[in-house]
Amino acid sequence: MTLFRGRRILAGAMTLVAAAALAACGSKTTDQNTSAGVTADVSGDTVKVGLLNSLSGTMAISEVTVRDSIMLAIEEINAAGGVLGKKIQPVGEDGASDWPTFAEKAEKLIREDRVAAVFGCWTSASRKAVKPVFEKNKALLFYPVQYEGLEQSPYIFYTGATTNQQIVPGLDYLKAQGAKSLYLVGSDYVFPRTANKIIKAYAEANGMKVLGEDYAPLGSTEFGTITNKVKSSGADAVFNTLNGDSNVAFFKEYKSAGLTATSMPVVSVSIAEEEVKSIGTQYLEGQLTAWNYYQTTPGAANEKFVAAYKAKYGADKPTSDPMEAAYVSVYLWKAMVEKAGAFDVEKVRQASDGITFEAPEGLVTVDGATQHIAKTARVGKVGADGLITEVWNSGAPITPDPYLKSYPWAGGLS
Amino acid sequence: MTTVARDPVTAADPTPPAAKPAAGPSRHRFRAVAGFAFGAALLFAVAPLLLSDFRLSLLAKYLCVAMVAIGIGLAWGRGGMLALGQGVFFGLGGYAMAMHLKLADAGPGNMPDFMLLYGQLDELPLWWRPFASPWFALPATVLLPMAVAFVLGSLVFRRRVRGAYFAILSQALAAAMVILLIGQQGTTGGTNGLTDIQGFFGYDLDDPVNQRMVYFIIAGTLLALLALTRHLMQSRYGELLVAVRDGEERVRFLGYDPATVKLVAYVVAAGMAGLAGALFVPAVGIISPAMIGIVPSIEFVIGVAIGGRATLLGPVLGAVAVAWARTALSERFPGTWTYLQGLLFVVVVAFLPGGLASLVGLLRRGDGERRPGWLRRSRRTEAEAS
Amino acid sequence: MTVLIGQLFTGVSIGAVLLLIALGLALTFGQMGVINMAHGEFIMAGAYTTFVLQQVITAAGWSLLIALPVAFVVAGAMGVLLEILLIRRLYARPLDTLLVTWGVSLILQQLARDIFGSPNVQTRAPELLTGNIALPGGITVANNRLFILALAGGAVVALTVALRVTPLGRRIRAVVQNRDLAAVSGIATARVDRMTFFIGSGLAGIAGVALTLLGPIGPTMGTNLIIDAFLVVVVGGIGQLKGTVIVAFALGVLQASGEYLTTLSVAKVMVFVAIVAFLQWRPQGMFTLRTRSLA
Amino acid sequence: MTEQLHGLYVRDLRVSFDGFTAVDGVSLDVAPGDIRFLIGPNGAGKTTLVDAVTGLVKATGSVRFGDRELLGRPVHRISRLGVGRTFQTSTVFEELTVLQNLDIAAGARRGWATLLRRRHGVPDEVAEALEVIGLASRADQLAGTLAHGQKQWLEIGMLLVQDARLLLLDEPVAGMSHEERDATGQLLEQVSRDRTVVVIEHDMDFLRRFARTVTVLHAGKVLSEGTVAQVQADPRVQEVYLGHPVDAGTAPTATEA
Repeated sequence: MTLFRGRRILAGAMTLVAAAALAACGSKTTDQNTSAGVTADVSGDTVKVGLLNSLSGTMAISEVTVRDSIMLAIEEINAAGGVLGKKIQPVGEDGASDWPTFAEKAEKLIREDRVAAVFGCWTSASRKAVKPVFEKNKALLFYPVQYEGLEQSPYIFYTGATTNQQIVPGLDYLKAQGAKSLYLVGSDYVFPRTANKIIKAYAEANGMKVLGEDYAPLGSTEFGTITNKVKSSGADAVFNTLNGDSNVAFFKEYKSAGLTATSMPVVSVSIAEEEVKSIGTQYLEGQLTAWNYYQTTPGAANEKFVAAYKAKYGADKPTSDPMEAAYVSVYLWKAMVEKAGAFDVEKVRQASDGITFEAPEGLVTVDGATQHIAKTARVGKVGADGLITEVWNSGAPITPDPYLKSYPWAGGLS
Repeated sequence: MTTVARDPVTAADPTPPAAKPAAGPSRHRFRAVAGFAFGAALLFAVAPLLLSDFRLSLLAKYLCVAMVAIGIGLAWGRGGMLALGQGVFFGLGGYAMAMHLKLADAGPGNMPDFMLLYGQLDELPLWWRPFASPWFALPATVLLPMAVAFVLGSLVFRRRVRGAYFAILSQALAAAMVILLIGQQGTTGGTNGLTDIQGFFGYDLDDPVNQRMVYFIIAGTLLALLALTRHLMQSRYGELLVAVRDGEERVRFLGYDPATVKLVAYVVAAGMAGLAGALFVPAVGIISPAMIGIVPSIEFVIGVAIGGRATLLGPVLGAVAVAWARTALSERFPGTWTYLQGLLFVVVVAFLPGGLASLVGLLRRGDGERRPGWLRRSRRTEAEAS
Repeated sequence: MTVLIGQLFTGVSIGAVLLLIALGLALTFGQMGVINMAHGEFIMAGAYTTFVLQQVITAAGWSLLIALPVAFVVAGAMGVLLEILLIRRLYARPLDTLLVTWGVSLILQQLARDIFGSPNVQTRAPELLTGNIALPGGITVANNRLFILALAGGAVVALTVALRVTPLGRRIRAVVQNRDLAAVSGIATARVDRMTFFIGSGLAGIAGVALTLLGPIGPTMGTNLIIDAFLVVVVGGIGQLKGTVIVAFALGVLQASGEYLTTLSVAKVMVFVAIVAFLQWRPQGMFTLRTRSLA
Repeated sequence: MTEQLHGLYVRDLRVSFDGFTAVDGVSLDVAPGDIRFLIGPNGAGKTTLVDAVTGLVKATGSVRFGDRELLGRPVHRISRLGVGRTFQTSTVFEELTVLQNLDIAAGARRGWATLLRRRHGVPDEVAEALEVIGLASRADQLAGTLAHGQKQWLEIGMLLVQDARLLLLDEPVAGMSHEERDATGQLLEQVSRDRTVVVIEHDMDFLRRFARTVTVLHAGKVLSEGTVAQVQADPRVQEVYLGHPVDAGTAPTATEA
């Protein structure tokens, strides 16, 4: 009797499910326009933009600084009259270092707040998580961090470097310095693994040897074995794609093993000024980094940016490449909107090609075809004061090539 | 409401409670049916009418977490097994579903986009192939987690690894699983997980109407799981499970094998977590290692503890409330949310081990014969369980 | 061969780190049955103590040496506070202790973020400890690893001596073996519990100081360590230190050799499988105190 | 009851923990239907003996119940052979009702099909046991809310429905009032009609009234065995108890408190 009752409840629930599913099927074909994207709300005298960064969790360390520099750009633009006569009203969200949360918050910014554009994300994983959300809603994301390439979404503008603007120039530099063999060390996630594939293809085409390749789980702080392997390999240089905390442990171990910037230099692509501060110059002095911007990059635009940043957030706060790229992204969006004469996403996209901006890193140009930007590559050396000084640059902005189509050796990669 | 009989000590006086089984069950049954009807009305009529598409999809996500919570309530609240690695089963279910949907998106004979990008594989790895068939993938979302739970559970319960040891081992399992998934980027998507899922058995997930359909499926499944769990809790097995929780050795002396009793609850809880993971994928469009590790696994437990671990509805309401509070609060006060989450855990678990449900229980005490074990957990028995 | 010996040393030094972070747990979990998930945050407190001291005492060597006792007291005091406020009420509910202390660890992490900021902070190591000793045959032994090995060894010896020789140690052991009997024999068990917790948590503080030589100092540094540390104690067995010592080094060498042959990811999974298998064989860990009490 | 009565036959039983021998070569026979009391000073090995019989600790030697060897079987198998026990501290399931406690005890042989269903009404053997232990009116009360004596009776009731043919009771009347002791004693007498009962007890008044035979253990060995009168007259027993002033109050020769 009782069991029967239980079954009836269960059966009832199942019927409901089936009914609901059927109801949904019925309306499946009728509704097409609902998925056609959400128009931004620009009716008032302000325009909302979304800021989507991790303010809590493991990624907060890096992403908070990006949030700060986006806010700086918005304040500057508002002080100068806003965009198309409207003040920018930032709506901040916390991605909490959790990828599904990023997707959820992106959806909220687009659908509930009806923002005109979103600035943010840091890790590839968070970008991959929100990408379908932006594409589905036909909304814009400005992504400010160097990344592994192999992506070109019509609804994302990539203002950080792609691989041919950071990794390839870094390799060019090493080759010019006479490095014949490399050891690859990286965190176990998308960027390092993809970067290392490119590096291996490059090395093969340029007569360099890759003597080893090791990955540490994200957040890992145990580098005894990897350092042993690196040391015994006798490579000319190490290409380091480790992320975050792991860098601290790696460089401490590296120095303890008696390896130095002169005996075996390390080129890092995830260590900017902020990270130098937390690792310590004791361990980093003389090591190399590859970026597009350093706090020390010369030029009036940068002097103004650094001064404004320090005035707002404190004299001890360094500026770094992702912060600069985030700062620039807001200005680029402003220029696109003004050229288009509207906040409409499709019009903004169409207007984007050829937009230029005198950025702290130098002149940058939006490439409408890839929605990446042309930027100058720079290799720098960590000094005793914790700042990075440029030792080489590419001379001119490099056209973005996220799929490395113009590099014959990269044929098998994408 | 009268509070006369609140103190359990008074219940030991010579006048026995007169409640005879005759009156109790039918009233309970009526209440249960009414409750389910009310829940169904709330989930199927009220929520879709009141909430925007976006909020409804959030609710769908919360309900998935609630499904995991039901299982934890069963295993932990009723069975005393603090399952701190439920993320593993959630992930197994989620990945099984996402693998199928990715393959369906790619079309027959094609490989998912990320494999081409990151894996540089020439053909689909062998272990992916069966997931192309829904007849394999769908049962796998539930059976795979259950099988893993069965293997781990029969290993550890038989050797009487329990209490804290079990909790720590299940955490370590979660950590190991994350490392394994991330390490196999070419075939699992690494830290990115499986993203950008477009279709759900032929329905375009970008279409809000279909999102609504997914919500209805999730709500219906939740109700079904509640019915199943209610039945389990009230069956003889449910009574036995409580007995094992409170006195494993004693049950052994009665001639039962407690390992089997625990194993069943653990495996059922794993199946529920797997189902939740599988439904989470079409609702949110992503499954990644971030949903699996130690922290999310503990966060599954928080709602259960706050709602009331040994009750049927407590875990569900607790999980939904906590998930909602996180969304609402972390939007404005990210740091504050961390403090609040920590404080909630500390205050509820330390000072209100029955969860918020025990407050309701205090008000309602004294009406009916079948009192769930809300009110106080016996101290001796938990010490014994360690 | 050189590599092999180098790896062996790496394994031993991983073991020393594990031992240092697990030693405090061996006391609080092993001897008292308290699962303190905030143990990792006590380690963090030790590391931040070093950082703060370095702002005052700029000589890296001195600040490190002074940090050891100070961190011991700071972390120990935090432990006692936790014991008095919460854990005391939960001795009969070990699983609830786990959840409560996890809540505490969340709060402590956020507190660290609010006080010191989200980014990692840096400390300077004394130059002596950033170098290495070259042995014949091209083997180098890092000084900081040697220091940690010595520190771990010292802590084990000190703890063993303290437990065996001092009156407090005898009381601690009496309480572990038979709490009721100890209580009726006139031992103030509550005070002994508090002292045990002080020492166990203080050891976490010392581990924190040592970790500044190896890795990052940030709000979440403790969470990465805590599970490994618990596994060491679980496998080592409850109530005895020698199990913890042996297992810490065994897991260190296992992980190092696994990592050398495969990758760190695979090595970590291997260690987990080994632990489950081991617990099949000896569910109570390597060594346990056998008592007559009801199982 | 149609089932046959069995006796308990222990031969040369030894239990040691890390070098300490708790039970040192005990041999004893308990006749079918007997009420045997085990007494002895603290640490004599009484509880350990019961632990060994029920499979809780490893032991050497031989323990037979009827013609079945018990040593070497896991706890729940021994239980299914009809050996039931209680503990010094009561171990009823406090979060379950009296009825549920008894129902669980009665159900060790149930299949999953039965387990996964709800219980309807009261099984016959449970109803019978409820009457025997006098808790019929409290069937739906949570066991945790019972008085101390009632919990002990519930435990005995659980052994009855479990269909234990050998009852091993560890200090069943500790902490009971006089009336409760009498009731317990009568319960034991009723139960022993078709079961064999072994009781560990310190209460000498209770022993004199209800014991049929007595075994005195000392330092892991059998010191004396026989009827109450025989044991009381045994000079070795008097010596042991007088040599242990702590236990003097419980010595058979001492006057009741």
